[in-house]
Amino acid sequence: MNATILVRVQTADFDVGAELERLEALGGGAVASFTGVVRGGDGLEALELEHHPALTEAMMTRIAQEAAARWPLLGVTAIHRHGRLVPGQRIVLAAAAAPHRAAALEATSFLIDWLKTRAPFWKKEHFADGASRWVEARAEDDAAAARWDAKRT
Amino acid sequence: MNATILVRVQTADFDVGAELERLEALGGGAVASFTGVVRGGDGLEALELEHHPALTEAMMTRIAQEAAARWPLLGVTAIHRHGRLVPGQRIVLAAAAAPHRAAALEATSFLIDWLKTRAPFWKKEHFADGASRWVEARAEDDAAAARWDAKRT
Amino acid sequence: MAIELLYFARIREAIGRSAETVSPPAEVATVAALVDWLAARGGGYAEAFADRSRVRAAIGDGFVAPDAPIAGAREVALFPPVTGG
Amino acid sequence: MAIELLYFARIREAIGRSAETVSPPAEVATVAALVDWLAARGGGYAEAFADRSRVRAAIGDGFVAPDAPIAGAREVALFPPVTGG
Repeated sequence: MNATILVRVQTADFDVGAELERLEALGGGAVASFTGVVRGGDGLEALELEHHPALTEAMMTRIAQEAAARWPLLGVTAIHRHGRLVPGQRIVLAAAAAPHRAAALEATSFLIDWLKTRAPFWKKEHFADGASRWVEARAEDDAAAARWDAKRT
Repeated sequence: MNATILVRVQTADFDVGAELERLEALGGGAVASFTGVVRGGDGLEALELEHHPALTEAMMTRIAQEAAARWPLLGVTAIHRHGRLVPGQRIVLAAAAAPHRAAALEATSFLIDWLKTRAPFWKKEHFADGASRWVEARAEDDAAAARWDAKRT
Repeated sequence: MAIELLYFARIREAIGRSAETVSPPAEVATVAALVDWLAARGGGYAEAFADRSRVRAAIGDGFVAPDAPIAGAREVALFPPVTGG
Repeated sequence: MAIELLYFARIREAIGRSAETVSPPAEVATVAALVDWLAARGGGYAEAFADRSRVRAAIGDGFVAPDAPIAGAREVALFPPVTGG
Protein backbone atom coordinates (compact mmCIF):
# COMPACT_ATOMS: atom_id res chain seq x y z
CA MET A 1 0.00 0.00 0.00
CA ASN A 2 1.46 3.35 -1.01
CA ALA A 3 0.62 5.97 1.58
CA THR A 4 0.17 9.62 0.65
CA ILE A 5 2.36 11.49 3.11
CA LEU A 6 1.76 15.12 3.98
CA VAL A 7 4.12 16.90 6.38
CA ARG A 8 4.01 20.59 7.19
CA VAL A 9 5.85 22.86 9.61
CA GLN A 10 4.32 26.29 9.83
CA THR A 11 3.49 29.24 12.05
CA ALA A 12 -0.07 29.47 10.70
CA ASP A 13 -3.04 27.56 12.06
CA PHE A 14 -4.35 24.54 10.15
CA ASP A 15 -7.87 23.45 9.25
CA VAL A 16 -8.49 20.07 10.90
CA GLY A 17 -11.72 19.45 8.97
CA ALA A 18 -10.05 20.10 5.63
CA GLU A 19 -7.04 17.93 6.48
CA LEU A 20 -9.24 15.02 7.56
CA GLU A 21 -11.42 15.41 4.48
CA ARG A 22 -8.29 15.01 2.35
CA LEU A 23 -7.58 11.73 4.16
CA GLU A 24 -11.20 10.57 3.85
CA ALA A 25 -10.98 11.13 0.10
CA LEU A 26 -8.26 8.47 -0.17
CA GLY A 27 -11.02 5.87 0.04
CA GLY A 28 -9.80 3.82 3.00
CA GLY A 29 -12.96 4.13 5.05
CA ALA A 30 -11.17 4.80 8.34
CA VAL A 31 -9.58 8.09 9.40
CA ALA A 32 -8.16 8.78 12.85
CA SER A 33 -6.69 11.99 14.19
CA PHE A 34 -5.02 13.57 17.16
CA THR A 35 -4.99 17.33 17.71
CA GLY A 36 -2.83 18.94 20.37
CA VAL A 37 -3.99 22.30 21.73
CA VAL A 38 -2.19 24.74 24.06
CA ARG A 39 -3.63 24.13 27.52
CA GLY A 40 -4.09 27.19 29.74
CA GLY A 41 -3.91 27.43 33.52
CA ASP A 42 -1.21 28.33 36.08
CA GLY A 43 -1.08 31.81 34.59
CA LEU A 44 0.24 30.60 31.23
CA GLU A 45 0.10 33.42 28.74
CA ALA A 46 1.75 31.83 25.73
CA LEU A 47 3.88 28.98 24.50
CA GLU A 48 6.83 29.68 22.27
CA LEU A 49 7.79 26.81 20.02
CA GLU A 50 11.34 26.77 18.73
CA HIS A 51 12.41 24.26 16.11
CA HIS A 52 15.41 23.19 14.05
CA PRO A 53 14.37 24.40 10.60
CA ALA A 54 16.84 22.31 8.59
CA LEU A 55 15.92 19.12 10.42
CA THR A 56 12.25 19.32 11.33
CA GLU A 57 10.64 18.40 8.05
CA ALA A 58 13.06 15.55 7.41
CA MET A 59 12.42 14.10 10.87
CA MET A 60 8.65 14.45 10.56
CA THR A 61 8.69 12.86 7.13
CA ARG A 62 10.73 9.97 8.48
CA ILE A 63 8.23 9.47 11.33
CA ALA A 64 5.33 9.50 8.85
CA GLN A 65 7.16 7.01 6.62
CA GLU A 66 7.81 4.76 9.60
CA ALA A 67 4.08 4.75 10.39
CA ALA A 68 3.32 3.84 6.77
CA ALA A 69 5.86 1.02 6.95
CA ARG A 70 4.32 -0.40 10.13
CA TRP A 71 0.62 -0.22 9.26
CA PRO A 72 -1.30 -0.59 5.98
CA LEU A 73 -2.09 3.10 5.54
CA LEU A 74 -3.44 5.09 2.62
CA GLY A 75 -2.42 8.43 4.04
CA VAL A 76 -0.46 10.05 6.84
CA THR A 77 -0.65 13.71 7.81
CA ALA A 78 1.60 15.45 10.32
CA ILE A 79 1.40 19.20 10.84
CA HIS A 80 3.31 21.02 13.56
CA ARG A 81 3.25 24.72 14.29
CA HIS A 82 6.12 26.80 15.66
CA GLY A 83 6.35 30.35 16.97
CA ARG A 84 4.15 31.92 19.64
CA LEU A 85 0.87 30.21 20.54
CA VAL A 86 -1.67 31.16 23.19
CA PRO A 87 -3.95 28.81 25.17
CA GLY A 88 -6.68 27.33 23.01
CA GLN A 89 -4.60 27.41 19.82
CA ARG A 90 -3.77 24.21 17.99
CA ILE A 91 -0.14 23.02 18.05
CA VAL A 92 -0.04 19.72 16.22
CA LEU A 93 -2.13 17.41 14.07
CA ALA A 94 -1.35 13.73 13.54
CA ALA A 95 -3.75 11.76 11.38
CA ALA A 96 -3.92 8.57 9.34
CA ALA A 97 -6.24 6.97 6.80
CA ALA A 98 -6.51 3.20 6.40
CA PRO A 99 -8.84 0.45 5.25
CA HIS A 100 -9.19 -0.67 8.88
CA ARG A 101 -9.87 1.33 12.00
CA ALA A 102 -7.23 -0.36 14.16
CA ALA A 103 -4.48 0.62 11.71
CA ALA A 104 -5.68 4.24 11.52
CA LEU A 105 -5.98 4.57 15.31
CA GLU A 106 -2.72 2.83 16.18
CA ALA A 107 -0.77 4.74 13.54
CA THR A 108 -2.15 8.03 14.89
CA SER A 109 -1.10 7.07 18.39
CA PHE A 110 2.35 6.12 17.11
CA LEU A 111 2.69 9.37 15.16
CA ILE A 112 1.99 11.63 18.11
CA ASP A 113 4.21 9.57 20.45
CA TRP A 114 7.14 9.84 18.05
CA LEU A 115 6.49 13.47 17.15
CA LYS A 116 6.74 14.28 20.86
CA THR A 117 10.07 12.54 21.29
CA ARG A 118 11.77 12.66 17.88
CA ALA A 119 10.76 15.88 16.17
CA PRO A 120 13.09 18.80 16.96
CA PHE A 121 10.70 21.20 18.71
CA TRP A 122 11.16 22.88 22.08
CA LYS A 123 8.45 24.60 24.10
CA LYS A 124 8.99 27.62 26.30
CA GLU A 125 6.22 28.74 28.61
CA HIS A 126 5.61 32.45 29.15
CA PHE A 127 3.55 33.41 32.19
CA ALA A 128 1.38 36.43 32.91
CA ASP A 129 3.78 37.57 35.67
CA GLY A 130 6.62 37.87 33.16
CA ALA A 131 8.35 34.62 34.13
CA SER A 132 9.25 32.06 31.51
CA ARG A 133 10.68 28.55 31.50
CA TRP A 134 11.59 25.81 29.08
CA VAL A 135 9.33 22.79 29.28
CA GLU A 136 11.28 19.74 30.47
CA ALA A 137 11.02 16.51 28.50
CA ARG A 138 8.91 14.01 30.39
CA ALA A 139 9.97 10.45 31.12
CA GLU A 140 6.43 9.28 30.37
CA ASP A 141 6.74 10.63 26.83
CA ASP A 142 9.88 8.56 26.32
CA ALA A 143 8.06 5.54 27.73
CA ALA A 144 5.11 6.14 25.41
CA ALA A 145 7.45 6.37 22.41
CA ALA A 146 9.41 3.31 23.50
CA ARG A 147 6.21 1.19 23.45
CA TRP A 148 6.57 1.20 19.66
CA ASP A 149 10.15 -0.09 19.70
CA ALA A 150 9.07 -3.50 20.93
CA LYS A 151 5.84 -3.80 19.00
CA ARG A 152 5.60 -4.21 15.27
CA THR A 153 2.22 -5.09 13.84
CA MET B 1 -13.98 15.12 35.79
CA ASN B 2 -17.37 15.87 34.29
CA ALA B 3 -17.41 15.05 30.60
CA THR B 4 -19.59 16.94 28.16
CA ILE B 5 -21.37 14.22 26.21
CA LEU B 6 -22.80 14.84 22.77
CA VAL B 7 -24.67 12.03 20.98
CA ARG B 8 -26.50 12.42 17.69
CA VAL B 9 -28.30 10.03 15.34
CA GLN B 10 -29.17 11.63 12.05
CA THR B 11 -29.53 11.18 8.30
CA ALA B 12 -27.62 14.38 7.56
CA ASP B 13 -23.87 14.65 7.21
CA PHE B 14 -21.82 16.15 10.05
CA ASP B 15 -18.98 18.65 10.09
CA VAL B 16 -15.92 16.92 11.55
CA GLY B 17 -13.94 20.16 11.87
CA ALA B 18 -16.75 21.88 13.79
CA GLU B 19 -17.27 18.89 16.08
CA LEU B 20 -13.58 18.65 16.91
CA GLU B 21 -13.39 22.40 17.47
CA ARG B 22 -16.14 22.05 20.05
CA LEU B 23 -14.05 19.42 21.83
CA GLU B 24 -10.87 21.53 21.56
CA ALA B 25 -12.73 24.40 23.23
CA LEU B 26 -13.18 22.32 26.40
CA GLY B 27 -9.57 23.15 27.27
CA GLY B 28 -8.14 19.67 27.69
CA GLY B 29 -5.33 20.07 25.21
CA ALA B 30 -5.81 16.64 23.58
CA VAL B 31 -8.53 15.73 21.09
CA ALA B 32 -8.70 12.42 19.23
CA SER B 33 -11.18 11.31 16.60
CA PHE B 34 -12.23 8.45 14.42
CA THR B 35 -14.28 8.95 11.27
CA GLY B 36 -15.84 6.05 9.40
CA VAL B 37 -16.50 6.53 5.70
CA VAL B 38 -18.38 4.29 3.24
CA ARG B 39 -15.74 2.37 1.32
CA GLY B 40 -16.41 1.72 -2.36
CA GLY B 41 -15.31 -1.20 -4.49
CA ASP B 42 -16.84 -4.54 -5.55
CA GLY B 43 -19.56 -2.63 -7.35
CA LEU B 44 -21.00 -1.16 -4.17
CA GLU B 45 -23.49 1.53 -5.05
CA ALA B 46 -24.83 2.44 -1.62
CA LEU B 47 -25.10 1.39 2.00
CA GLU B 48 -28.45 1.51 3.72
CA LEU B 49 -28.23 1.93 7.47
CA GLU B 50 -31.22 0.76 9.47
CA HIS B 51 -31.43 1.49 13.18
CA HIS B 52 -33.69 1.01 16.20
CA PRO B 53 -34.93 4.57 16.73
CA ALA B 54 -36.17 4.09 20.29
CA LEU B 55 -32.96 2.46 21.43
CA THR B 56 -30.14 4.01 19.46
CA GLU B 57 -29.63 7.24 21.33
CA ALA B 58 -29.88 5.54 24.72
CA MET B 59 -27.28 2.95 23.73
CA MET B 60 -24.93 5.53 22.24
CA THR B 61 -25.26 7.71 25.33
CA ARG B 62 -24.49 4.75 27.54
CA ILE B 63 -21.38 3.95 25.47
CA ALA B 64 -20.24 7.57 25.74
CA GLN B 65 -20.85 7.57 29.51
CA GLU B 66 -18.90 4.34 29.86
CA ALA B 67 -15.95 5.97 28.08
CA ALA B 68 -16.18 8.96 30.43
CA ALA B 69 -16.25 6.58 33.41
CA ARG B 70 -13.13 4.74 32.24
CA TRP B 71 -10.91 7.66 31.22
CA PRO B 72 -10.51 11.20 32.55
CA LEU B 73 -12.31 12.94 29.68
CA LEU B 74 -13.59 16.47 29.24
CA GLY B 75 -15.81 15.62 26.30
CA VAL B 76 -17.14 12.70 24.29
CA THR B 77 -18.84 13.00 20.90
CA ALA B 78 -20.58 10.17 19.06
CA ILE B 79 -22.49 10.84 15.86
CA HIS B 80 -23.95 8.08 13.70
CA ARG B 81 -25.85 8.47 10.46
CA HIS B 82 -28.64 6.24 9.20
CA GLY B 83 -30.44 5.99 5.86
CA ARG B 84 -28.83 5.67 2.45
CA LEU B 85 -25.13 6.51 2.09
CA VAL B 86 -22.91 6.26 -0.98
CA PRO B 87 -19.17 5.52 -1.10
CA GLY B 88 -17.13 8.44 0.20
CA GLN B 89 -19.81 9.64 2.59
CA ARG B 90 -19.18 9.74 6.32
CA ILE B 91 -21.03 7.22 8.51
CA VAL B 92 -19.80 7.74 12.04
CA LEU B 93 -17.72 10.03 14.20
CA ALA B 94 -16.27 9.06 17.56
CA ALA B 95 -14.17 11.65 19.36
CA ALA B 96 -12.89 12.51 22.81
CA ALA B 97 -11.19 15.43 24.55
CA ALA B 98 -8.91 14.94 27.53
CA PRO B 99 -6.02 16.55 29.41
CA HIS B 100 -3.77 13.72 28.18
CA ARG B 101 -3.35 12.23 24.76
CA ALA B 102 -3.44 8.59 25.84
CA ALA B 103 -6.89 9.05 27.42
CA ALA B 104 -8.25 10.81 24.32
CA LEU B 105 -6.86 8.19 21.93
CA GLU B 106 -7.83 5.14 23.97
CA ALA B 107 -11.33 6.47 24.64
CA THR B 108 -11.81 7.09 20.91
CA SER B 109 -10.71 3.55 20.14
CA PHE B 110 -13.07 2.21 22.81
CA LEU B 111 -15.97 4.32 21.50
CA ILE B 112 -15.75 3.04 17.95
CA ASP B 113 -15.24 -0.59 19.07
CA TRP B 114 -18.36 -0.44 21.23
CA LEU B 115 -20.40 1.54 18.70
CA LYS B 116 -19.69 -1.22 16.19
CA THR B 117 -20.89 -3.99 18.49
CA ARG B 118 -23.42 -2.37 20.86
CA ALA B 119 -25.24 0.35 18.95
CA PRO B 120 -28.35 -0.91 17.12
CA PHE B 121 -27.43 -0.22 13.51
CA TRP B 122 -27.53 -2.64 10.60
CA LYS B 123 -25.87 -2.14 7.22
CA LYS B 124 -27.28 -3.38 3.93
CA GLU B 125 -25.12 -3.21 0.84
CA HIS B 126 -26.69 -2.34 -2.51
CA PHE B 127 -24.69 -3.18 -5.62
CA ALA B 128 -24.69 -1.68 -9.09
CA ASP B 129 -26.06 -4.95 -10.55
CA GLY B 130 -29.18 -4.65 -8.39
CA ALA B 131 -28.14 -7.24 -5.82
CA SER B 132 -28.20 -6.41 -2.14
CA ARG B 133 -27.13 -8.12 1.05
CA TRP B 134 -27.03 -7.51 4.77
CA VAL B 135 -23.54 -7.06 6.14
CA GLU B 136 -22.67 -9.88 8.54
CA ALA B 137 -21.28 -9.04 11.96
CA ARG B 138 -17.58 -9.82 12.09
CA ALA B 139 -15.97 -11.90 14.79
CA GLU B 140 -13.02 -9.51 14.80
CA ASP B 141 -15.34 -6.66 15.79
CA ASP B 142 -16.53 -8.67 18.78
CA ALA B 143 -12.91 -9.41 19.65
CA ALA B 144 -12.01 -5.72 19.38
CA ALA B 145 -14.91 -4.78 21.65
CA ALA B 146 -14.08 -7.54 24.12
CA ARG B 147 -10.57 -6.11 24.61
CA TRP B 148 -12.21 -3.44 26.73
CA ASP B 149 -13.97 -5.93 29.01
CA ALA B 150 -10.73 -7.07 30.56
CA LYS B 151 -8.96 -3.74 30.67
CA ARG B 152 -9.94 -0.85 32.87
CA THR B 153 -7.48 2.02 33.09
CA MET C 1 -50.11 -11.18 27.83
CA ALA C 2 -49.77 -8.91 24.79
CA ILE C 3 -46.24 -8.01 23.73
CA GLU C 4 -45.24 -5.60 21.02
CA LEU C 5 -42.49 -7.15 18.89
CA LEU C 6 -40.10 -5.11 16.78
CA TYR C 7 -38.05 -6.70 14.01
CA PHE C 8 -35.00 -5.23 12.35
CA ALA C 9 -32.76 -5.81 9.34
CA ARG C 10 -32.56 -9.39 8.00
CA ILE C 11 -35.11 -10.62 10.55
CA ARG C 12 -37.56 -7.87 9.63
CA GLU C 13 -37.21 -8.75 5.94
CA ALA C 14 -37.63 -12.50 6.48
CA ILE C 15 -40.79 -12.00 8.55
CA GLY C 16 -42.07 -9.34 6.19
CA ARG C 17 -43.07 -6.80 8.77
CA SER C 18 -41.34 -4.46 11.22
CA ALA C 19 -43.69 -4.84 14.17
CA GLU C 20 -46.59 -6.89 15.47
CA THR C 21 -48.41 -7.58 18.70
CA VAL C 22 -48.38 -11.17 19.95
CA SER C 23 -49.84 -12.99 22.96
CA PRO C 24 -47.65 -16.00 23.69
CA PRO C 25 -48.84 -18.61 26.22
CA ALA C 26 -47.70 -18.30 29.82
CA GLU C 27 -45.00 -20.98 29.49
CA VAL C 28 -43.12 -18.77 27.01
CA ALA C 29 -41.14 -17.05 29.74
CA THR C 30 -37.82 -16.00 28.20
CA VAL C 31 -36.52 -14.34 25.06
CA ALA C 32 -35.20 -17.72 23.85
CA ALA C 33 -38.61 -19.34 24.40
CA LEU C 34 -40.28 -16.46 22.59
CA VAL C 35 -37.98 -16.96 19.61
CA ASP C 36 -38.70 -20.72 19.62
CA TRP C 37 -42.41 -20.02 19.76
CA LEU C 38 -42.20 -17.59 16.85
CA ALA C 39 -39.96 -19.92 14.77
CA ALA C 40 -42.54 -22.69 15.20
CA ARG C 41 -44.90 -20.62 13.06
CA GLY C 42 -42.77 -21.69 10.10
CA GLY C 43 -42.38 -19.71 6.86
CA GLY C 44 -40.61 -16.37 7.24
CA TYR C 45 -40.46 -16.82 11.00
CA ALA C 46 -38.61 -20.13 10.70
CA GLU C 47 -36.25 -18.51 8.20
CA ALA C 48 -35.71 -15.40 10.35
CA PHE C 49 -34.74 -17.45 13.40
CA ALA C 50 -33.13 -20.47 11.68
CA ASP C 51 -29.72 -19.64 13.17
CA ARG C 52 -30.37 -18.80 16.83
CA SER C 53 -26.74 -17.73 17.25
CA ARG C 54 -27.52 -14.80 14.97
CA VAL C 55 -30.47 -13.48 16.93
CA ARG C 56 -30.15 -10.64 19.44
CA ALA C 57 -32.80 -8.99 21.58
CA ALA C 58 -33.50 -5.77 23.42
CA ILE C 59 -36.07 -5.06 26.10
CA GLY C 60 -36.65 -1.51 27.23
CA ASP C 61 -33.50 0.49 26.55
CA GLY C 62 -30.91 -2.27 26.67
CA PHE C 63 -29.75 -5.48 24.99
CA VAL C 64 -30.70 -8.65 26.89
CA ALA C 65 -29.46 -12.26 26.92
CA PRO C 66 -31.57 -15.19 25.57
CA ASP C 67 -32.44 -16.26 29.10
CA ALA C 68 -33.86 -12.83 30.01
CA PRO C 69 -37.47 -13.07 31.26
CA ILE C 70 -40.10 -11.40 29.12
CA ALA C 71 -42.68 -11.10 31.91
CA GLY C 72 -43.78 -7.50 32.17
CA ALA C 73 -42.06 -6.46 28.94
CA ARG C 74 -44.30 -4.34 26.77
CA GLU C 75 -41.89 -4.34 23.87
CA VAL C 76 -39.27 -6.83 22.72
CA ALA C 77 -36.98 -6.08 19.78
CA LEU C 78 -35.46 -8.99 17.82
CA PHE C 79 -32.61 -8.43 15.39
CA PRO C 80 -29.34 -9.81 13.98
CA PRO C 81 -25.98 -8.87 15.51
CA VAL C 82 -25.42 -5.17 14.90
CA THR C 83 -23.14 -3.94 12.09
CA GLY C 84 -22.97 -0.18 12.50
CA GLY C 85 -19.90 2.01 12.90
CA MET D 1 38.68 21.13 11.13
CA ALA D 2 35.97 23.82 11.17
CA ILE D 3 32.53 22.73 12.32
CA GLU D 4 29.39 24.81 12.31
CA LEU D 5 27.57 24.39 15.63
CA LEU D 6 23.86 25.09 16.05
CA TYR D 7 22.34 25.57 19.50
CA PHE D 8 18.67 25.36 20.39
CA ALA D 9 16.32 26.18 23.25
CA ARG D 10 17.83 26.20 26.77
CA ILE D 11 21.31 25.47 25.40
CA ARG D 12 21.09 28.32 22.91
CA GLU D 13 20.02 30.70 25.67
CA ALA D 14 22.74 29.62 28.10
CA ILE D 15 25.47 30.05 25.46
CA GLY D 16 23.93 33.27 24.22
CA ARG D 17 24.04 32.52 20.52
CA SER D 18 22.32 30.21 18.08
CA ALA D 19 25.30 29.28 15.92
CA GLU D 20 29.07 29.52 15.76
CA THR D 21 31.98 27.96 13.90
CA VAL D 22 34.55 26.12 15.99
CA SER D 23 37.77 24.24 15.23
CA PRO D 24 38.27 21.64 17.94
CA PRO D 25 41.60 19.78 18.17
CA ALA D 26 41.88 16.42 16.41
CA GLU D 27 41.47 14.40 19.62
CA VAL D 28 37.92 15.73 19.94
CA ALA D 29 36.46 12.87 17.88
CA THR D 30 32.91 12.33 19.11
CA VAL D 31 29.85 14.36 20.00
CA ALA D 32 30.47 13.66 23.69
CA ALA D 33 34.07 14.87 23.40
CA LEU D 34 32.89 17.97 21.56
CA VAL D 35 30.45 18.73 24.38
CA ASP D 36 33.21 18.23 26.97
CA TRP D 37 35.50 20.51 25.02
CA LEU D 38 32.83 23.22 24.79
CA ALA D 39 31.84 22.87 28.47
CA ALA D 40 35.49 23.39 29.43
CA ARG D 41 35.17 26.96 28.14
CA GLY D 42 33.20 27.68 31.32
CA GLY D 43 30.56 30.39 31.67
CA GLY D 44 27.46 29.88 29.56
CA TYR D 45 29.01 26.80 27.95
CA ALA D 46 29.53 25.10 31.30
CA GLU D 47 25.97 25.99 32.26
CA ALA D 48 24.53 24.79 28.94
CA PHE D 49 26.17 21.40 29.24
CA ALA D 50 26.18 20.99 33.04
CA ASP D 51 23.82 18.03 32.86
CA ARG D 52 25.11 15.82 30.03
CA SER D 53 22.02 13.60 30.32
CA ARG D 54 20.01 16.52 29.00
CA VAL D 55 22.05 17.12 25.88
CA ARG D 56 21.05 15.72 22.50
CA ALA D 57 22.74 16.09 19.12
CA ALA D 58 21.99 15.91 15.43
CA ILE D 59 24.37 15.58 12.50
CA GLY D 60 23.04 15.94 8.99
CA ASP D 61 19.37 15.07 8.96
CA GLY D 62 19.24 12.74 11.98
CA PHE D 63 19.73 12.55 15.73
CA VAL D 64 22.98 10.90 16.81
CA ALA D 65 24.24 9.24 20.00
CA PRO D 66 26.99 10.80 22.18
CA ASP D 67 29.58 8.39 20.81
CA ALA D 68 28.87 9.38 17.20
CA PRO D 69 32.05 10.51 15.39
CA ILE D 70 32.15 14.13 14.27
CA ALA D 71 34.82 13.60 11.63
CA GLY D 72 33.53 14.94 8.33
CA ALA D 73 30.51 16.64 9.89
CA ARG D 74 30.06 20.15 8.61
CA GLU D 75 27.30 20.94 11.06
CA VAL D 76 26.48 19.63 14.52
CA ALA D 77 23.32 20.69 16.35
CA LEU D 78 23.25 20.55 20.16
CA PHE D 79 19.99 20.84 22.07
CA PRO D 80 17.97 19.61 25.08
CA PRO D 81 15.55 16.66 24.75
CA VAL D 82 12.72 17.72 22.47
CA THR D 83 9.35 18.80 23.87
CA GLY D 84 7.11 19.32 20.87
CA GLY D 85 3.79 17.76 20.08
